[in-house]
Amino acid sequence: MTDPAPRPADHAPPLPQQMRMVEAILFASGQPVTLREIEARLPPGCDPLGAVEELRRAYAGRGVVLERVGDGYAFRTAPDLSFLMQAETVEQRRLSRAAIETLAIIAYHQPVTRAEIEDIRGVAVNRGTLDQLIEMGWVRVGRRRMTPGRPATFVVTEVFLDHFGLESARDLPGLAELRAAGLLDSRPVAPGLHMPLVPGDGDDDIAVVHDAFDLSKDDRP
Amino acid sequence: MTDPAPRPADHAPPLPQQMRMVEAILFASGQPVTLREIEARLPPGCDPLGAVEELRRAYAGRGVVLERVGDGYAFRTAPDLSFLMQAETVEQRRLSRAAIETLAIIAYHQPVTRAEIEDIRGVAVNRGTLDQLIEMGWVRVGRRRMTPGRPATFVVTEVFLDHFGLESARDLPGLAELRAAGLLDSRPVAPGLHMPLVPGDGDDDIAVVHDAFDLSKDDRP
Amino acid sequence: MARLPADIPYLRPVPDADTVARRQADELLIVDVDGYEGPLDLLLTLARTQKVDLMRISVLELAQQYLDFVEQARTLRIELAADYLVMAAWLAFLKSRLLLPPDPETEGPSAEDMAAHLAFQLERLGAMRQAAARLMGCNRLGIDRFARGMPETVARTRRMEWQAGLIDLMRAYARLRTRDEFRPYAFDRRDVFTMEQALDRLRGLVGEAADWTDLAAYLPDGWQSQPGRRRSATAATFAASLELARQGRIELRQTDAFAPIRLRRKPLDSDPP
Repeated sequence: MTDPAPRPADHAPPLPQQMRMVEAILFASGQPVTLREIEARLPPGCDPLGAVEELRRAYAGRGVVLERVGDGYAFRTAPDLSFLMQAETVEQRRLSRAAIETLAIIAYHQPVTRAEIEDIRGVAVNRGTLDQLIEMGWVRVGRRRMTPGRPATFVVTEVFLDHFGLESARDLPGLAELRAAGLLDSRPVAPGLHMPLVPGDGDDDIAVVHDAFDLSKDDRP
Repeated sequence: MTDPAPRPADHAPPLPQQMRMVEAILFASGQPVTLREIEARLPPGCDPLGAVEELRRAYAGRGVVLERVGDGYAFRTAPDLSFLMQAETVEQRRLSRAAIETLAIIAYHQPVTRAEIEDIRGVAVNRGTLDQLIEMGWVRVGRRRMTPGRPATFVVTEVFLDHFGLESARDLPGLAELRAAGLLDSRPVAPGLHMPLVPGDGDDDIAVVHDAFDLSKDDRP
Repeated sequence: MARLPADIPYLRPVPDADTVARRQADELLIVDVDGYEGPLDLLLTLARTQKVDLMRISVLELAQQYLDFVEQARTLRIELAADYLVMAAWLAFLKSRLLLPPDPETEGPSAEDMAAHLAFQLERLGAMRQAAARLMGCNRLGIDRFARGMPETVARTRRMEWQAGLIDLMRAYARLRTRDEFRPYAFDRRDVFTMEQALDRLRGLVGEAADWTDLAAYLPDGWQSQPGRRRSATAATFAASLELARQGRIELRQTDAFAPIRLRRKPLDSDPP
């Protein structure tokens, strides 16, 4: 630009319009834009620095701020709102059969040792199953049993009671009530019809092992 | 946890702060964000619709405006400033005349079956034309029509609305006049009235011939 | 590629000059015919030359225009796609119906209805063309309006929420505590030989039994040594032999209580007495 420079005010759009232009340019640009670039894109006679500074003031304290980045300018999320740039997706999963059975035993028999849980379930309790329940906050380690080996016991937590809408673990319905509620719809097989059984517990063992593997994997976020 | 839920207003941030948050969320996204998504990211008890609408008013007439797109919202530069945006202008994929007409018919007549599109255009719809529109994300398959053969219908998407700057399909230009003139009526055509449409369903040979016609001329803007 | 000017939609007359020019002109003509997107498009172009509202178009005149077009193409040895010819036939039919006094015997829509519908179709196609143009004239993203150039990525974290209800818990416990009370009914089919199996087997074998044979000889392999399997196979084979005897295919004989049961096929007429 040679002198005598054209008098800007004569031809240039008014400042609010210049601010609109700068706003749009900075918004749409894929990288910070320098004053020189802004000037090249604005109509002749504009005042890029004045428009940028005015715009910067207008955005002060808002959700988006106009920042100086290197020798350019760019819009950025206000630093205090960066937590909004995280989205949490909640994934709902059903508990494995091993986990829910273990949980049920702890709830009904607490405090209960691992050996006792295994005795009731009839299969080994995988460490991962208990870990999962503890990590979920539904089960915690209670006092050690005063027996040889001083084994740890497990109890359910307040979080558990909260989730299941119970005041205390004593509120869990007993077997008789379960039967009355139709949850134990057992029709004992008439003795005469009883056929020799193929022992089926082996399957259960395998199932438990699989569950445990799944859980140990899936727990990682 | 049943009654009484905590009163949202007690804990939610004040409206200007909610507006800042919505502003940050929408500014950060290249695509429209739905109210539901906004709500999921705001602290509990906020009023996303109120904040969005307030924000929209605040941005009216600025260089960047808050647009409503279907169920979502997005910031876009004001259309009158497009002349500043040569640097950002995206090379648009050239659409054939057949594709543009098919798109318009889907937009104005949706949900519309392929047979209906062919009836309006008087030529077979090339499979590639629909595929292209679907691939661009402007058209998707809607519900099947509950008529013999249960034909698929086609509808336009939110990406379409966003691209053409429409709040909803009701805002298509000239829609009201077309409807008033009865030109959008889907009138079941009596067999004898119908003028001949040679190519049948999926008649690829003929479709290819038509496509060749399209290409010979429509690639020019 | 030039479409024909809207007000002269006919094929261009071929200059009777040298052959090269003629060939070039011919090629141009072919291109021009191809320039129409089907017969309806051609009709719409022809209709526009009438310079009246499409709903008040003279369909009779339009039909004639179209037929002239097709005739001209034919004299220029231009091959028209089949659908152009089908349309020509239909329009010729429509034209004749429009010209003749209505025949009260004729079923179906009247010629006027057909003409009105054609006019409607042309108007609708024209309207959609216009709508398409207006649509493309909207403020388009990436041309007139622009999205944020530096979108910020939203960090997604996944949180697992475990679902389990009180019912699940109680069911699980009930299942464990009553496991010894009942077992699912399981029927072991491995060691059971059914009567159907025995019948199938016996039918195939008795044809050979012209002489009295011990039933025990018909037990299948693998079912003879183990007592349980032998019992099942014997019972099934015996029941099957009763069925075949009832059908008159075999005869049974037992000389004494607990004596072996023997069978033979029913003697045929051809057998020696």
